[in-house]
Amino acid sequence: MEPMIRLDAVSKHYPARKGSAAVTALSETSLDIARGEIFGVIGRSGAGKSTLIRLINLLERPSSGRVVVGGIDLTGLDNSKLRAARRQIGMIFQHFNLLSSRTVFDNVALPLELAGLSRKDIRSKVTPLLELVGLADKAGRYPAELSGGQKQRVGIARALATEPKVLLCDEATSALDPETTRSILGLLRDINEKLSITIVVITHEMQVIKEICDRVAVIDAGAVVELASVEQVFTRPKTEVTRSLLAVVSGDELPAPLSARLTREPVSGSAVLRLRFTGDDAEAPVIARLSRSHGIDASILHGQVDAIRNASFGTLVIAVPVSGDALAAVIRYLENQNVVVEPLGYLAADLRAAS
Amino acid sequence: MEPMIRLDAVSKHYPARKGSAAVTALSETSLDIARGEIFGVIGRSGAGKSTLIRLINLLERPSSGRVVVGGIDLTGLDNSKLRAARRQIGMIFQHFNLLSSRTVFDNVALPLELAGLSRKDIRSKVTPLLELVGLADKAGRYPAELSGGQKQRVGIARALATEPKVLLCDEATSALDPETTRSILGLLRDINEKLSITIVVITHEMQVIKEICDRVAVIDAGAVVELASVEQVFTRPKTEVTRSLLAVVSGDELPAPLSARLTREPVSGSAVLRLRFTGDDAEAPVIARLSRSHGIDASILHGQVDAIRNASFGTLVIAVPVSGDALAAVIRYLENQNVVVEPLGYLAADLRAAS
Amino acid sequence: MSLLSHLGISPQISGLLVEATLQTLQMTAVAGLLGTLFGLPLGVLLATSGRGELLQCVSFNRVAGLIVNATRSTPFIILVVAIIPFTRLVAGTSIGTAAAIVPLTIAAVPFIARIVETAIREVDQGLVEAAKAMGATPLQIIRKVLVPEAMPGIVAGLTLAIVSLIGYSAMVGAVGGGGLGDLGIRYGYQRFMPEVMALVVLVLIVLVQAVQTAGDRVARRVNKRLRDA
Amino acid sequence: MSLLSHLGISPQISGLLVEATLQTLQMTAVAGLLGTLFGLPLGVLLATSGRGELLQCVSFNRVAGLIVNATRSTPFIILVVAIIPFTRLVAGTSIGTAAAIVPLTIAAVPFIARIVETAIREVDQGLVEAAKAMGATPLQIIRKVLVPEAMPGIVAGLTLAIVSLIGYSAMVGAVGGGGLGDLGIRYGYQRFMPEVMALVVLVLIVLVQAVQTAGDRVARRVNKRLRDA
Amino acid sequence: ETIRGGVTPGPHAEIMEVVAEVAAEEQGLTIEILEFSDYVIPNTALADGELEFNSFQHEPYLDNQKADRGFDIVSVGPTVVFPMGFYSNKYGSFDEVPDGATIAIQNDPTNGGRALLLLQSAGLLTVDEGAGLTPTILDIVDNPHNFRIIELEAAQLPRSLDDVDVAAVNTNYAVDAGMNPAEEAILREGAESPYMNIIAVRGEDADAEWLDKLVAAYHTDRVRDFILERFEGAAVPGF
Ligand SMILES: Nc1ncnc2c1ncn2[C@@H]1O[C@H](COP(=O)(O)OP(=O)(O)OP(=O)(O)O)[C@@H](O)[C@H]1O
Ligand SMILES: Nc1ncnc2c1ncn2[C@@H]1O[C@H](COP(=O)(O)OP(=O)(O)OP(=O)(O)O)[C@@H](O)[C@H]1O
Ligand SMILES: [Mg+2]
Ligand SMILES: [Mg+2]
Repeated sequence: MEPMIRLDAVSKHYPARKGSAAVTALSETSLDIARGEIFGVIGRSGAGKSTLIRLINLLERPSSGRVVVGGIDLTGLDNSKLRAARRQIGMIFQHFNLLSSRTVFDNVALPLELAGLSRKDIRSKVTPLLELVGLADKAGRYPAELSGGQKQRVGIARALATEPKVLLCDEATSALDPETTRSILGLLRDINEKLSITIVVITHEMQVIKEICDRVAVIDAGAVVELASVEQVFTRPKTEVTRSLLAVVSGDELPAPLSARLTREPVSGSAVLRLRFTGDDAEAPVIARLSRSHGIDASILHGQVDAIRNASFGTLVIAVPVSGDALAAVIRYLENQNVVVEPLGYLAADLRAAS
Repeated sequence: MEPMIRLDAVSKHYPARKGSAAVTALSETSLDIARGEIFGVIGRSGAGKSTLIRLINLLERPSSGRVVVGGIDLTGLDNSKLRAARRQIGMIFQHFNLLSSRTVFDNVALPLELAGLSRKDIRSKVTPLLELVGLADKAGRYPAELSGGQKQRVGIARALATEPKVLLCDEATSALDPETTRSILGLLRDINEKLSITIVVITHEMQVIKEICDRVAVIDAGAVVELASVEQVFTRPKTEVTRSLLAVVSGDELPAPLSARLTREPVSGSAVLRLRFTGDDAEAPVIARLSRSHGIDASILHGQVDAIRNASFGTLVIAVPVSGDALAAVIRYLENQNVVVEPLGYLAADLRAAS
Repeated sequence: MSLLSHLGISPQISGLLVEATLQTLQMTAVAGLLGTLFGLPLGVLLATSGRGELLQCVSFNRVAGLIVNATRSTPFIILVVAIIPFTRLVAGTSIGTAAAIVPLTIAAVPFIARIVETAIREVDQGLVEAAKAMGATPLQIIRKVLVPEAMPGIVAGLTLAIVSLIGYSAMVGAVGGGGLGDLGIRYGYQRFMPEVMALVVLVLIVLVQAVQTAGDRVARRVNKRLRDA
Repeated sequence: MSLLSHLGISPQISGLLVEATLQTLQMTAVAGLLGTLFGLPLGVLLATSGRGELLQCVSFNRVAGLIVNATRSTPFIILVVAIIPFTRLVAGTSIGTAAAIVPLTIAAVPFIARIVETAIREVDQGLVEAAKAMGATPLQIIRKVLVPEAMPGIVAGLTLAIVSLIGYSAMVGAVGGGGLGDLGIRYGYQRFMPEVMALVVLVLIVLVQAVQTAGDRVARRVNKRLRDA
Repeated sequence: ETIRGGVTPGPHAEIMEVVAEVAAEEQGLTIEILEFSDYVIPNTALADGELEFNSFQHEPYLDNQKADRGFDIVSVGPTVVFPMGFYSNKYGSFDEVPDGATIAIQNDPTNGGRALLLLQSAGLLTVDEGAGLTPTILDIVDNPHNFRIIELEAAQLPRSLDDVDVAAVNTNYAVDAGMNPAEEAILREGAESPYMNIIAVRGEDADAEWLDKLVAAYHTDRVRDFILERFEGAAVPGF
């Protein structure tokens, strides 16, 4: 099937300026996003994510390359055709871009007005949308009177108002609390499923990617360094950047109090191991079996076990009260169970009194 | 010891307006924040967090109540004294508020210029700060040429430039990727420890609270509904709001694929239990002991085990291939181990082939 | 009127004063209105036709800019004379208050256009981008985004323009336009009657003060950007 | 000059033209500069002394507003006469180009003040808040935040003011100020020498065009808000 | 019957107000007075049919305008003469005025040329004969005393006396400004001035019925008395 969005060797350069070198915000990037897909984009701050998403609706003209949306080469369109194409593409801006002169209601109504709907039709669309994003009571307020998250929700409602075929979200939930984020993500998933809208999601919150994306691209310094299904990227990240971005969500990062207690040198106490599960194996009763087969009490010090779509993945940091050959045997046993094992250090016995 | 920040029955009301009811952004709130503390504020979007933090440096005048910072009642100060007091309070704004007419360097230099430092002193302070936030190469750029996260980092550097005694952070990392967030948090913790700066942190990212805060207040609809140490709030949330905000980080929320597989009715297969550990017990080898004592293979389906300061806490969702009386015995055993057990449902055996 | 006579102002003079006030009001109102009617769109076009702008049309921008500058640089009396045939066409006559409105309007248009241009240029480009992303036509962007968002600036500018018009209208004495400024010049300046001059200036100040106050109020009303609006 | 004589312009006239151009340049430059020097701070004060503003001082705001309005509403020629003693004090005489600069400046100050006021009011309040949070004094906020951020608007406004001054300077013929406008009126218009009029208007257009182009360029230069600056 | 007449502010306007009263009472003729702060528009407006007559200029000026612009306008009767004088706050007579002194004259062609011719008649400078009755400072061919001649607006001249050595002032302005022409002028026009102001109409209206009524109303004792009383010799009736 033809992709909904295709970037074809797209580059974007910003010229040098007195005291500042030139910037290549995006270099020779090619990308296909399928119809009905929810596509995530992650990357460090300044990597080129916003540039990428702004190229899709041609808010940023590429320095070179083609942008094809819905089979139409946008880069080759005249203004009026480009406008028609853009009407099918909704966008939620990183900085909201709400009209200060319009109330919440009228901001959401704007794209509908532009599309020429009647006052009555507009009302019948805007009111439920405001309910949906929890701003029904703010309909008559101006943006200056809203909290950050409320502004963001206005931007979301506005982008959804025209029921676009493609939705571009530039950190659409960064100003929202986790609860509101969940409800907005539910909303996005809903419209994605019901109307098979294609959604591109830039976010810094890996939870968001995990929760709604099908595939994810990792951008670094203006280039796509990794692109695969979310399961794959989350469970088998290929690059250092990705691993670093996912650290929190994958449990790769040890909590400070724990890492402070670890010693490099073997001490009488426990050995600390990091176990990494992916796919179906994640749900195998590894700890239980280890404990029974080796007769040891493995404690879980830290960890995350999670599911993405239909794949599970996780990391557990466990302490096993063995050392030397016994430890080697434990590691061997675990590796045979399809678990990636990484020894992290040792934990002194006196501190482990509770176990 | 006298608190660094004290809010004393502070309220903030916004008047009604045609079509919009009056808003009580904060009602009769009292709060003490100790010297050198990192204090978190969480709450739903629109709860009143920004209002609260803006009251601390009197950017928002309270409708009633007193604001005392460093022993000085700000509400009673004349303008010149208030300015002197504010010079000790740094602020990172939710919407950055960078001067468009100044380069990155000059934006960070602004508070130093205001304090009357020489060009040379300014340079010697700004340059390392820019390095620290990773913007050394953007020193000569204007805000309009920066990405969202870069702007935010300029705001952070600017707030730190004068080495204030109190630092107010209104979603200071919401536009940053997890990696950059970590490094910024490290920076904040550093200055907190070295200079014993008092920091107030508003954030939607519970990871941030977990990582650096000592205490956290939960605000809902303009009132503080919960206030305790982070350990306490994270491990024993008292209100529905808090639980909901913490759902992701506490592992309370089941991943959609998992919850889809659960059935209410007992089926032949496994029972699914949620185990909640808190404090030192979190590290007890509960799963291992359960497996050995009852001879069952408990698999971990989902879960988070984490540490805050010196307390561990966590949630594990496990599947135990037992039912009826055996299940009841398992639950009894776990509860005896100081674990809170919540049966969630059942998982059909065919789907558990992998175990 | 009786107040004036108490001040030693003859009934003739006070009659003239009333008439002149009405003339000034008429000229300013009509020229202000017409000037806005033409100046607003012209200003919008000036702001949006430049290189890289919404309605990019550099040649139009050049020509329009030149015409605006030419009109602005021509001394008023020369303008008045130059457009007499046009004035007659429009007003049926080239003299009197009604006729004076024509050159006043023509002087007001480029002034207002420049002011509107400045205000429009101040609008946050992010908002224009948002509208573009929605597929808005340039006309829609102008009507729904640029003009409403520039409104506080436009209102302040129009206030400036109307006050300037009140000042300008003093020059229409050349074509018998009348009005307060002309009255002040004719009696106060040329006939050396300082009390008339003072009176005229007083009325003018009251007028300008009223316009300014009203303008400030409207500008504040249309400004929704302040947290404590 | 030889070009002019080719056009049938007598050497006397071309001499006058050169002199008038210099006079206009001198008057506009000096009055523009002095007008900015006084108008800029006055405009800043007008914008910041209102209720709830930075330097809140409502009575100053009222009085300053009144004086500005009074000056703006007084017909120029009446202003000229009214301030003759002051002009004489400053310029040593009340007639001639140097003297004409005084009323021109006095007319320019309130105009520029209003323009600056408008531009300052457009500055994002969030930036003022940020500066306040840093403990900036009102003066620092003005110098470091308000004025630099309002710069594009101020520059555009000053351009408008200078062009207006060129127009205004045509009126100083009354006090022998000379300049292009006056030359055009007296020779071109009153003595019916259309070629002088055309020439004067041409020079004026070139002048205004130059001012406008320079102003536009500076305004674009100081505007750092555009993504594609 | 209503006719429209153009005048300039000042004496012409004041006199015409009286004429209008007389015309209404005695001739049944209604005169609508329009004041122009300009010396060109009243003629163009007349030529274009927007006025029936005007009364603001002297004969030499009209002739000059007709030559320049080809108006079909004719003079139909004399009105008043405003003798012009030179005044000084510093010198009692022209003999005392030093070489290189600054002399201010009117900046309008009606009066400026006249002031130059008055200076010429006193033997103080010479203007080009070809310039006729409306010479400008460009027409000065000989200026033995090196006077610096500057041009100001007529009404400004009395106000400039502190800044210049000598100024030409129309007598009406001199009177209004509180000066005494008979005693203070250091140089005055004679009574037999060629600068007689006139009523002017379009050529086609030279025989109009209202014209007789207008002229008759102007040339009444009542108007004459008003002029003499109001202007105290600064305006001399020419009828
Ligand atoms: N100027 C104002 N006029 C009216 N209501 C206002 C004004 N400023 C804030 N509010 C309201 O006060 C409430 C609290 O706002 P505040 O900005 O403190 O929320 P917040 O907790 O920071 O939310 P967020 O997480 O979305 O930033 C909101 O409902 C908001 O709409
Ligand atoms: N107008 C511009 N001129 C110069 N450089 C620019 C301009 N716009 C963007 N850049 C640079 O391009 C790079 C990519 O910017 P972009 O906004 O795409 O980053 P991003 O990945 O969205 O970052 P963030 O997560 O911080 O929003 C950045 O280094 C930025 O500084
Ligand atoms: Mg971005
Ligand atoms: Mg907030």
